Amino acid sequence: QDQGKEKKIKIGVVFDLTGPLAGGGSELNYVGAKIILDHFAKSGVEGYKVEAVYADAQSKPDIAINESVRLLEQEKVDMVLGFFSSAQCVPVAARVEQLRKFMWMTTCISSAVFNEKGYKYVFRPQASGDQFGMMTMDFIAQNAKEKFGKEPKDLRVAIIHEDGAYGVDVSKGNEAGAKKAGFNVVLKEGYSATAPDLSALVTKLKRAKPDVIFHTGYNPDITLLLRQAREQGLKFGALMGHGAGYGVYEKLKEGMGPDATYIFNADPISIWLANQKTMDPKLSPVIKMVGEEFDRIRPGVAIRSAHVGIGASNTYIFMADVLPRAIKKYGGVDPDALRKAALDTDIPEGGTMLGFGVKFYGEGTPMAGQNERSFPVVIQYIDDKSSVVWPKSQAQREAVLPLPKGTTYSNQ
Amino acid sequence: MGQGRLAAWGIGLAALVALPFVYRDPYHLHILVLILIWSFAYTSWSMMGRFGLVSLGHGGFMGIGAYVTALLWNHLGLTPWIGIPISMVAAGALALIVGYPCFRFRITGHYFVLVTLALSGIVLQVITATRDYTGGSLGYTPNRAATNRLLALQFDDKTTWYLIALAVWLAGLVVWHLVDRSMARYALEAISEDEDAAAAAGVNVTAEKLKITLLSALMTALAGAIYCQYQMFITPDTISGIAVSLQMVFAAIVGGLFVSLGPTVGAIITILLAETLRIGFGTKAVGWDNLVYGVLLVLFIIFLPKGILGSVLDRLKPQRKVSPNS
Amino acid sequence: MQAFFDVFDIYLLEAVINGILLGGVLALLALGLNLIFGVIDVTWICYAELVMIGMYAMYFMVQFYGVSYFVAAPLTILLVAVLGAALHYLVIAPLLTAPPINQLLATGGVLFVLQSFATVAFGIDFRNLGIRLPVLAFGDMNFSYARLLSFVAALVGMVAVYLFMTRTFTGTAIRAISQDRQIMALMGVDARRIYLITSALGGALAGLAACLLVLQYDVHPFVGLSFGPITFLICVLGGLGNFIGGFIAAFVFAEIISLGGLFSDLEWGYVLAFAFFIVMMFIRPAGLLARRR
Amino acid sequence: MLEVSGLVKRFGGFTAVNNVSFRVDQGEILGLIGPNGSGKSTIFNMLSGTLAPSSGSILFAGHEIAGLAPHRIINSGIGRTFQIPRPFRRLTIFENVALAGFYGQGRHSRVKAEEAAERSLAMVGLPTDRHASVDGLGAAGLKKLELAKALATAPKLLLADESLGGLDEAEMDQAADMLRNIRDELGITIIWVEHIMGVLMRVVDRVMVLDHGEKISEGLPSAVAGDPRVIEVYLGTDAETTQAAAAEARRRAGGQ
Amino acid sequence: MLELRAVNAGYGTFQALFDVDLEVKAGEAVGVIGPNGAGKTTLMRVISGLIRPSRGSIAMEGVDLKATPPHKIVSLGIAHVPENRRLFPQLTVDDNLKMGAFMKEARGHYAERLDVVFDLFPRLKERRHQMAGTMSGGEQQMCAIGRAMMSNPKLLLLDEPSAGLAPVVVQQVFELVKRIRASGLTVLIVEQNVQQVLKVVDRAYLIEAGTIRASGTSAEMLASDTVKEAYLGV
Ligand SMILES: Nc1ncnc2c1ncn2[C@@H]1O[C@H](COP(=O)(O)OP(=O)(O)OP(=O)(O)O)[C@@H](O)[C@H]1O
Ligand SMILES: Nc1ncnc2c1ncn2[C@@H]1O[C@H](COP(=O)(O)OP(=O)(O)OP(=O)(O)O)[C@@H](O)[C@H]1O
Ligand SMILES: [Mg+2]
Ligand SMILES: [Mg+2]
Repeated sequence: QDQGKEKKIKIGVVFDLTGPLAGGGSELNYVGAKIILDHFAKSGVEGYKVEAVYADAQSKPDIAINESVRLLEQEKVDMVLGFFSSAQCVPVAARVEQLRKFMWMTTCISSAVFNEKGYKYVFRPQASGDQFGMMTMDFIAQNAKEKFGKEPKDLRVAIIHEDGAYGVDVSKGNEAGAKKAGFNVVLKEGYSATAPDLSALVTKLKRAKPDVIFHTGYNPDITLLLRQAREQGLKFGALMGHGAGYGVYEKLKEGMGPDATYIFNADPISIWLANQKTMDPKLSPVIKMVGEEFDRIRPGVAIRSAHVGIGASNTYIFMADVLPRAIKKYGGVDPDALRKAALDTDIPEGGTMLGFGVKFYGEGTPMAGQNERSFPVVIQYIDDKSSVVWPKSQAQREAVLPLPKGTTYSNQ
Repeated sequence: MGQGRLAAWGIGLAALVALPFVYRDPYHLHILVLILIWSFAYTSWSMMGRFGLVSLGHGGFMGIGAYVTALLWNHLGLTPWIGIPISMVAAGALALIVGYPCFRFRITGHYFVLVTLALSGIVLQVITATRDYTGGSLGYTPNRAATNRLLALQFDDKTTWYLIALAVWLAGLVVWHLVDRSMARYALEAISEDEDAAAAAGVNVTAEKLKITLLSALMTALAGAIYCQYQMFITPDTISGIAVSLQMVFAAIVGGLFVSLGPTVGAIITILLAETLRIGFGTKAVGWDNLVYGVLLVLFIIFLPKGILGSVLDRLKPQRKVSPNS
Repeated sequence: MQAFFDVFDIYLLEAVINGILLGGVLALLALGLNLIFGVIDVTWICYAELVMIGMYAMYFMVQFYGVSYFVAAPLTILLVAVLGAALHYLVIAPLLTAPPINQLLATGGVLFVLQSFATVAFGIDFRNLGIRLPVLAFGDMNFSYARLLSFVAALVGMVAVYLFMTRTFTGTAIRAISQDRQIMALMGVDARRIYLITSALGGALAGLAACLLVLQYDVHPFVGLSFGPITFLICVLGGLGNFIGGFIAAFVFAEIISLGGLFSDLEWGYVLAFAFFIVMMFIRPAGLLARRR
Repeated sequence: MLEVSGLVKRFGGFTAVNNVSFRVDQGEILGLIGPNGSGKSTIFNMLSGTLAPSSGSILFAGHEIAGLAPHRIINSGIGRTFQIPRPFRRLTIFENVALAGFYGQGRHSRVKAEEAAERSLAMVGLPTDRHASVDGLGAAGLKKLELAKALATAPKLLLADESLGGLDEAEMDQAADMLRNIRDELGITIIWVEHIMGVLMRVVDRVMVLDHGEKISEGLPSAVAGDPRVIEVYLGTDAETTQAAAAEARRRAGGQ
Repeated sequence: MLELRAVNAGYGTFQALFDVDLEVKAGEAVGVIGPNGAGKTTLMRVISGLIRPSRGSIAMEGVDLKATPPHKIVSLGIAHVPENRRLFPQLTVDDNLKMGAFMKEARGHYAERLDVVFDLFPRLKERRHQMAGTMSGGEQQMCAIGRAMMSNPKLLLLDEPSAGLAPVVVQQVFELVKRIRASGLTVLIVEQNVQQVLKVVDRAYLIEAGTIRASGTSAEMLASDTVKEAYLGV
């Protein structure tokens, strides 16, 4: 009853701060989200105080469920926000929906979260996993002729992925994309991210002789795979990563040294790389602020990971767009107000720090709750810098493709 | 059981049944339901664990209970009311298939521990590898029932679940007591000390061990199925595999293996401890909760080797003659 | 038929040889555990976590303080040896008379402690030594130097430990102590000292494994989970306390994993390996090399 | 009632029992002696099912029991004690014996098992108190417990392995009397392994001698005690005392 | 050589020995007899340091055993053949014997001592690679005595060495005791086999319910009423 006196929105924020996923990028997302939440906590939103309650999901889905339930029912938060791992998003979304509470997913990408579920209170501005997989395939398809000099049906592609929600989802996108492009898929295989040895997989890859490898993984399995690939002399034309482990360049560099150069990665664009000319000018100072805060928290990092930006941008959309509308137009922060405000969202391309726009699929559609305007970009790491190479509209430079002669993995 | 104890049990039970109607905090009820379900699982484990049959394969049985039930429901639309017995039978069959040669060939001690460890490893990997059906490491969700909730054994209401879990837990205790007061207990104690001597007393060692293993596996599978129906989500890592098996052993021993309520106390302590530590440390001191948890665990086992409840009861009871081992 | 012959190509050979090299890694890991678990019958469930701490030690010394690998390695071995001795002194010694399951649990607690200690102290990042050893190439087949090194270390270590255990008085005492602790004093043996020596030795072998593993794997607080269970299975498959058996078992396991993974999904390699373990327990419960029972 | 023929047990390359044949008649006490390691306990282990014979046949009451599981053999009426007592320390004395009474008699009735336990305990002279712990028993007590457990299985044939080892002289005599009583009162046939000749010879009807796994002599106590081969490999200078004990026993038996 | 004064000892709260005085002179063979549970084994354990006396003093050639850690007592020349042999069942006979020579002082003479032991027990030499646990009772007893002999002791403590042995072997054991003491070794022997043991020892103590009830030369003991009483259970 006395809650009514003080106008306040309490947000439960769940990321993995310990366990394997923490290092895989979850913690960076947490930092990004926290920077934005702290920023809004200073000023408040439309007269509402902003209070965030953080919880650590410990890289375990059960803990994520428990913590979400606890935040909602014990801490009485008005909504939950965050979630890195798709394995957590799927069950938590079901739970939250069942409790009729509001959930805003910043990071996890599995399409299984929404697929035909018909959720009403769950929203995700982030691109979904299959979009990642389609994007890289599309990129190669558009460049196959020119760069590899091969017809699509002669281009040998291998799809490998960790077998969690994330990898499986991306690989489905890969598969669909390969089919559409008419590639020759020579290998498709999943593996557990904790496998201590991947040499058998490398041997299979060697036998399959792919031109392009589409890989989805976390770290350290990426480092392990690529190290064993080097040791066993695997050669290929290009390596396409899909976010997660491939989003953390520092780790790639540490594990592979100079071999990290020329790797591709599909991810939401790093907010510091996004084309600011086509972007809403209001966002520039925010990007700058996030960068400065991040540098203060983590001094001396060569490339600010895209993960920070994902956490920050997707939180920003809620705080700057959805929340004010809920308060002003729908009179509060209860789940239904938030839901209506979310459904009203209509941000054009260039309206977010990640470049894409936001509009949610509505009730009755198979992906209800998913942002229909999001897309990832393909970047390439060259000389310790990452540059957008695809789609053309965002491209900052020409892709180096295939791997130049003389590099470790080059099959030229 | 004396009059006084009977009365105490009765009052305790009435209080437990009445609880959710009086106290309605959903999060606390949620934790209580989890404690009850895990208590039952730990009790199931200790059915055989107390006789020196230390199994690290129970994660496998729990996983089978959960996955078979959920798979039957999702793929064939078979109600859990039938699915659960089937899953229990499946777990029981597996227990027999592995148990029979184990006991026949006298696989005991460390060897038994590791065979069962391999068993839970297999179940885990099979669930992961058959990802096209089971969702792999991603986890698996039973489809929500469109119409008949009772048929699907799906309830959104915490009180219902609390009562179901309470009933199952009680059933576990009853089975524990039945075994404890049976002749089979003598046989199993004897077997755990000296199989040859037990056989020379006429005990069919293989059969007795199989029976208790079967019972324990059936109960554990039931625990898995109930857990799945309650959480509506399972992953191989949280319901199956080595980590879960170890968790069972921990809790049962921390609570006290040789007293009926020991595993329950173990569940209460480990779950509450983990929850409190996690919430207490929160995101302020990341990782410290597990550090403290680990240290406490080590201290418990060193200083209360009979488990918490076991040690407390020992202290309360007048000592019967003890002599140091020579 | 064609498919059948497709399988018998140079890659199969490579997989076989890679299996052998993975076997070297596993054998190295199993060596120290076999001493502790197999011989003195003490259960260190946290054995792989000791290796993890050793890997961190290597990482920090080499990467952070710029110590040369060859200086850091002996220091790491020493450090883990001390850790092993401390583990015994603090955790195992009070539990020697308790049922073995309590040792398993107490060291399980230590496993949590070490994991979260690593999380707290070193963070959750994956760390990499950044040493890139050359690769040995024979035509289309390539082999990792790091793995060859582990293989050699495992072989030398196995022979050394075997000789130590069978030829020396201390080695014999180590084998005796698990069978009758009380009367060790009658032999003039200070049981506490033997336990400490053995634990330090087991720790040192874990340290050795850490020095070589760090060349191949990233270090993170959970790296132990990938290896722990398999290491235990290998010790048993080879016959507890049987060092030659353990060595061979490591290779058998590695081959199954490697070849199983080549023909099907990686997980089926593990399923096969575990199933093989169970079946072997029935056929040869006392280990691969046991003659009779 | 027991007919053993061509019994062989090999451990790897070593033959512990080599082609041994013998028979035991209803109500008889057969003494089984022989040097250490001659295979006596091994024969017991095969008769009770603890070990499976390498070859040979064991007919008990007309049925072949060689290689059967131990519990089936025990249920068919053979009870045994172990040379080194193997009590169940986690059970009380009474429970130890009740267990044998229950499972040794085919798991029929708990009440009957407990009665059998009380009877057996009284027979060997152990307290029938239900809460007495095994830890309180000394060497003699443990030997008695072994015997009580075997008796509780209601055997027709009792295999007693060194029931006297570690007892003082007074207790040895008591134990020997006990074995005789068991036979006389309960009609149980007994095979008794023992190294204390002075006592053994007074009780047994017939003696069989093993050496290196082979039977080297069999017959009445006095005859065996005079067998030069037995004297050489087993009795040594004890031969005279043994002879005297056997003679005395015969005299007493004749006098009855 | 060995002197016990007013020794009290027990297990936990249970006291098994009450004010025991006992003396063994160099070169002597001394027997300890008494009924089951009298405390004979406890006495032996106190001497070899397996349990510590709660009161009283024990000295070996003037060295206070109470102040000596158990594993150092062997170095003073005391070798204990425990009751029930207590071999290492999973070690070979050879390794068991090796354990007997573990002390620094004994390691140098390992080969010589091995010859001595194999001379005494040729059977052990035949079985040197067999696991001790699979040997028959008598073989195990030989191995246990052999193991104790490996440390080249001055004083040998034997706890019921004849238990479970075939008559010839019992005779051999007692012969052996004679030979051992003839070679200048001092022996303290606990036995149930009163008749036999009194033939080989010089003196004996009768212990009952933890106290020394009688002592004297073998002849005195054989004639003593107290001894007869003790064994006839009056
Ligand atoms: N499991 C086994 N493995 C190898 N050898 C064995 C095994 N069991 C017994 N033996 C050997 O078989 C022989 C006979 O042993 P057994 O125990 O039957 O002798 P015993 O006549 O009972 O001797 P004792 O009178 O000393 O008890 C011994 O030499 C022993 O070493
Ligand atoms: N480890 C122990 N714990 C408790 N009591 C014990 C222990 N060992 C022996 N006792 C008790 O101490 C007393 C003396 O035992 P001890 O073994 O010294 O007798 P003993 O004279 O050697 O008998 P025996 O002839 O049977 O070997 C007995 O009452 C026995 O029950
Ligand atoms: Mg015998
Ligand atoms: Mg004694």
